[in-house]
Amino acid sequence: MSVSVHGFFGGMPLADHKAMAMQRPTQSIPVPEALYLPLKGHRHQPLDLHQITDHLAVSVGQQLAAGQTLTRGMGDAHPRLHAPVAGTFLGIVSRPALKDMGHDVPCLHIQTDRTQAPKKLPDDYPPNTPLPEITPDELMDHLQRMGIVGLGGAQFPTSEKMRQASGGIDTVILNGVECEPYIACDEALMRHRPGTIVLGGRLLAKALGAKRLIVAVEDPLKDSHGSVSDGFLACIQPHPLDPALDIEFIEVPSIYPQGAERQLIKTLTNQEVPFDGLPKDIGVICLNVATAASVADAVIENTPLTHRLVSITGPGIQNPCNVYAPIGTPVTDLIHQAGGFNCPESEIDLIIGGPVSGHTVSDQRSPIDKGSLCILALTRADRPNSVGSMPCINCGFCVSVCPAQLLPQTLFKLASQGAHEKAHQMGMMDCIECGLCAEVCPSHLPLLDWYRHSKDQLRALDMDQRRQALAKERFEARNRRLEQRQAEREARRQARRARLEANSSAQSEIEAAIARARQKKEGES
Amino acid sequence: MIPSVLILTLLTVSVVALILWVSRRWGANDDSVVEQIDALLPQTQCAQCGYPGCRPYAEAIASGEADINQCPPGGQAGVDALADLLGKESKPLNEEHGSHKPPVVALIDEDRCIGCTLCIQACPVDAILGAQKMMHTVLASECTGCELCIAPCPVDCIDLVPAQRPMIHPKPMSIDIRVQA
Amino acid sequence: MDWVFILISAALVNNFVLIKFLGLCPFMGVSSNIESAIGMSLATAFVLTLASVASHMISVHVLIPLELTYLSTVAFIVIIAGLVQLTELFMRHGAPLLHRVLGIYLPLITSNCAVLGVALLNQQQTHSLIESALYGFGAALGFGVVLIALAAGRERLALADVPDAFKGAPIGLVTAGLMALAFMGFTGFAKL
Amino acid sequence: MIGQRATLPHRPARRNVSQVMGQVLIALLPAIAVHAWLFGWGIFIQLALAIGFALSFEAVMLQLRQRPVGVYLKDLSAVVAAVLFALSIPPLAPWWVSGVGMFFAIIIAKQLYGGIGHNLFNPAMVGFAAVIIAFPLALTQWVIPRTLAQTVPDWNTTWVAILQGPQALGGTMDAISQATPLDQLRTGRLDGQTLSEIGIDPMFGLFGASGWEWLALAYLIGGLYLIGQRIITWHVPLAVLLGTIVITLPGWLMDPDLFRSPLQQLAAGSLVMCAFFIATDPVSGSSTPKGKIIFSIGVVVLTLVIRAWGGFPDGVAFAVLLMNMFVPLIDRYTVPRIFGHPKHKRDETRSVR
Repeated sequence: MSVSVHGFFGGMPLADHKAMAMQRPTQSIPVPEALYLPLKGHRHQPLDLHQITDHLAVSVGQQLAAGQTLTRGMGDAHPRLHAPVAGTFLGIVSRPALKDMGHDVPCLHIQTDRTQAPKKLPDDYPPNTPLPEITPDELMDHLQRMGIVGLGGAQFPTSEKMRQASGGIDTVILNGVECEPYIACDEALMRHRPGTIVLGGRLLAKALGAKRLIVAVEDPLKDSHGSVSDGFLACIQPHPLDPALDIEFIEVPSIYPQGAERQLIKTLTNQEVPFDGLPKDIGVICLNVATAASVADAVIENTPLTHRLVSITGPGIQNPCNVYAPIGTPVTDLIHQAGGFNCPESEIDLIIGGPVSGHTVSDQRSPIDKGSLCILALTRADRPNSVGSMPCINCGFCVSVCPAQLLPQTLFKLASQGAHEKAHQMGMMDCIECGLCAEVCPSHLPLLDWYRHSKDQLRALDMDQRRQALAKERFEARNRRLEQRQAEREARRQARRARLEANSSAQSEIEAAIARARQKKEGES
Repeated sequence: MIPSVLILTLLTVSVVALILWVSRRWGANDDSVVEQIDALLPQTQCAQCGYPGCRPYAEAIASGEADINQCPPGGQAGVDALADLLGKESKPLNEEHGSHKPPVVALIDEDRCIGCTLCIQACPVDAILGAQKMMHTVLASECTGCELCIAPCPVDCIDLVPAQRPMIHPKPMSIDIRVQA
Repeated sequence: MDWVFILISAALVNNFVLIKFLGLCPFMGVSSNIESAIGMSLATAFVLTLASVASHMISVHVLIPLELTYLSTVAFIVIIAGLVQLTELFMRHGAPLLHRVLGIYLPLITSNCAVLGVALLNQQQTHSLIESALYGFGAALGFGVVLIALAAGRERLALADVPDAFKGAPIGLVTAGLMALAFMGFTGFAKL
Repeated sequence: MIGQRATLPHRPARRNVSQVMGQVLIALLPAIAVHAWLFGWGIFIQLALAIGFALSFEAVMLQLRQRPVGVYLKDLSAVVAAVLFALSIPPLAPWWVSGVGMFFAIIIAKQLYGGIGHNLFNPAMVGFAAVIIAFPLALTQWVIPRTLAQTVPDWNTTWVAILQGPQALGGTMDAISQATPLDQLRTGRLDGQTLSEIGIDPMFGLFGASGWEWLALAYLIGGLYLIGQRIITWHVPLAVLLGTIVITLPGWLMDPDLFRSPLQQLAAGSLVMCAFFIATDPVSGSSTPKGKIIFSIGVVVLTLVIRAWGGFPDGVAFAVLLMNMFVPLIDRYTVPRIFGHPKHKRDETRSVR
């Protein structure tokens, strides 16, 4: 049955500048001198060093083959890491984190031998490659072993996502909607390997028992050599691949932030993911197209997730392009590969991610990780030449564009005054950090920065409250234990006094004690 | 003149009688207030406020016996929250009871620990693992940093380590552009 | 039909706080946050309505037949004090936290000029029982609505960039002044 | 530079506050033109006075509050308040009327609350309300519109009236000035005349108020321009205009003698100006979509009540101030449903996900 496209509240079309990165063919970068694989766990449970050292599968100074497993045994939460290229392992070193300015992250340092040829973007599988027979559990374990995580940016382990969602899924959505300007890495992948993406989608759908597989793409993706949709239609239409599975290819209107998971699900299924729930609660699972491609590679070719497509683009880059780079490549090598900056570095603002919701890159030496979509270099000309921010005039432009249907100006007032609890009651945690409110704000207020700060404060507050509740519980349990012991001792003392006064005199007590002692001695001898 | 005095006394007596009857029938109950005060306290059970735990301190505040700024781990934010709850004016933290330090966690120096279990008995939240003459260690996730275990330790092998805090996205510069006078 | 007029006239046209300027001390004191403002308006509504009914009955059945009208102020104060004690007891039983937050402003209702004002005005304008009840309730409604509106406004002002000299009570008084200016729109209602 | 944290968004700046206010001023130009055509030079002098007072008061206060005077003056919000105020007072009102008006509007209603973005009440309306109470007589002496008197006072009578006040003109002032149609209706009602008796007077023209309907039309054009420029959304103006028609139509159909026709309500007073320029003031208006509707309906109802029974001819200013008073309360209880939340009220204590 065809899927009608419903809109979502708010959002705004933005000029997408994608052609800038797509004008050159996808390149692969010569093997950089050193790789630093970041070990940061999911953003809010930072790994501490003890956890890492006892899960290392290699020792310092050991020679590594390409694709060799580096860490193991950390369960679903932290999928394994693999060596992208052959080289020697030089232990754990800390490098500046890419997104969190001023913080460092522990990385596995690999000294690469530069003689080997760089790995190219593998080409597409023919559409009719047979699906290998694999049970859902086998698939999930295999994905965890192959280190597959969400490549859309959140880096959520795919195996854990599938395990949480097992049973109760009827639609799998492959999210090819790259709604943020300048970012074109997914588009390059969709142009080059549509068959692989559909194959990965079918594998996931079969494992999850889904009846429908939807590939969603933005509608304007047309350029000289045919549109993305022709590639997909070519490998879906000719022959029904899978009678049980109904595969559809949908072009959604390109309104930012259409690519956000909740907004895309609302557009395709007209259902809203509950605020305290996951897409699986409404029988949907949404994965990035790059994740689907890496699932197909992992199952068919047995290759771990070691490389990813990154767009190196922006007006400040000499010749912007998409690069198929190994995980852990420092940003300097990527920029060098794209021809460096075309104006003095003091003019450049380097950003990881898109211009609307990206993070400032603190230090060029920091390595990219599995969730880095785009390195963007903006020049002073693109920066708002505003005189700085004016107070909020409550004009309501941001209320009309906010896709989460919040009141950004009220949240801003509360967050900037530090009233994070009240902001939480006004829905601060429902903000999807798309950055549209800051985009349309006539006072140029740094709204997204404030919301990210407030959300982190709320997460820290929540962590503290949970620890406090635990401490209170343990304190009361300890008090109960002490009182109980006190009461028992008291009861024993009472009983002894009662016995002494009530019937026999102290004498019989002593004789009974002597008899007991003699009996014990005979027992031993 | 007489009837006016009579009327007034009659009126006052009847009103007083009504109040006495009502007050005996519906006594005051204060425990829900203690509950809410206790929820605001940081539960470190560190007794720096002069009371053997957070709950007793909450009862003292409810009965008016203790002041709202005697809890150093709660810091000034804690005092403001209590003032906000009770509708009082906020006060600066009373430094006598100790100053507000960033959250800390106890750490036992394993070479010097002699396994005397004195710190285990002293710990209000049972965050120290160990047995007689066995190695002791502190569970970092359970420890509230109340520093009660430092005093009883005969070999003084426990020191305080800053607790692991999650990363917070830095605050953007404030919005009001003040003229540098 | 004139019942509605009494209610509207007491609540809006000659509002006790913004036109007659009665009951200003709790108006400024309790309006710093909304919960205490709502609590205060409920308590005042309870006391006001009952006080106007009780004072009407006392004055019609006791004071006027015995020509003791010179006693009315004292008698009314005794009734109001009693009612305030009752409210305090109910509140300490029902909402102990609200009782603690209102603190001194609850017993202060006794000396609230709006409450005594209603009782005396009822007597002066010789309202019937129903009219005095409506008048009391209207006055309480007017007092409550304006108090809660000011509390919401002041909570928002706490986040505003008010010059330091005007932070807190001064800006609250300026807001109350502008509210009185707005209520001037109701003056001159032809019939009332 | 790299390493130095650039604040988001890394995007070319879209329109800023002064451009938004500039658009509002452009939308007011047709009204100023029609005002000048109807009542002569007075409006230009009033505009100059009001803007002069507004900017000087704002500059003084910004200096006192140690804020960068240049930046805040350029945001034109004081100019918009001054223009709206000048358009709502009689053209020949003496200069101290706009002086007092601007003092209340800029210093008390805006700067004391923290400057742009923080004021609780609409500055222009606070100024107008203060002035109409302080100088009741001066506020009733409007010039006879050109459609009735075929001529408008020339330059020097206007100049003398404004500089030295109406008594300097002596007799000629009564010849050229007259009360507004709304004022006439009110005094007629007080003397017990029915609407049809009052209506015979030529000043009521075709439908409501001769001359004034062109001014209402000019505001309508300006307002549609603003909606076209997406500065304001259509919700508030439509709610105000539709509300007026819906409330007054049944009364008028039932008894044209007692209730005025909706067209007269819109044409005579400044309800159309209020719909597009005053009720849509972003700062003092409600910020939630539902709240905006409640705010507009409230303004319409209160305006009509004050016009029907109140003591002032046109109750728009007081209606807006009264509704401004309740905006923080309205905002608190009309928070829109958040994406993914159930329809009924969110529970306050949900955990952080």
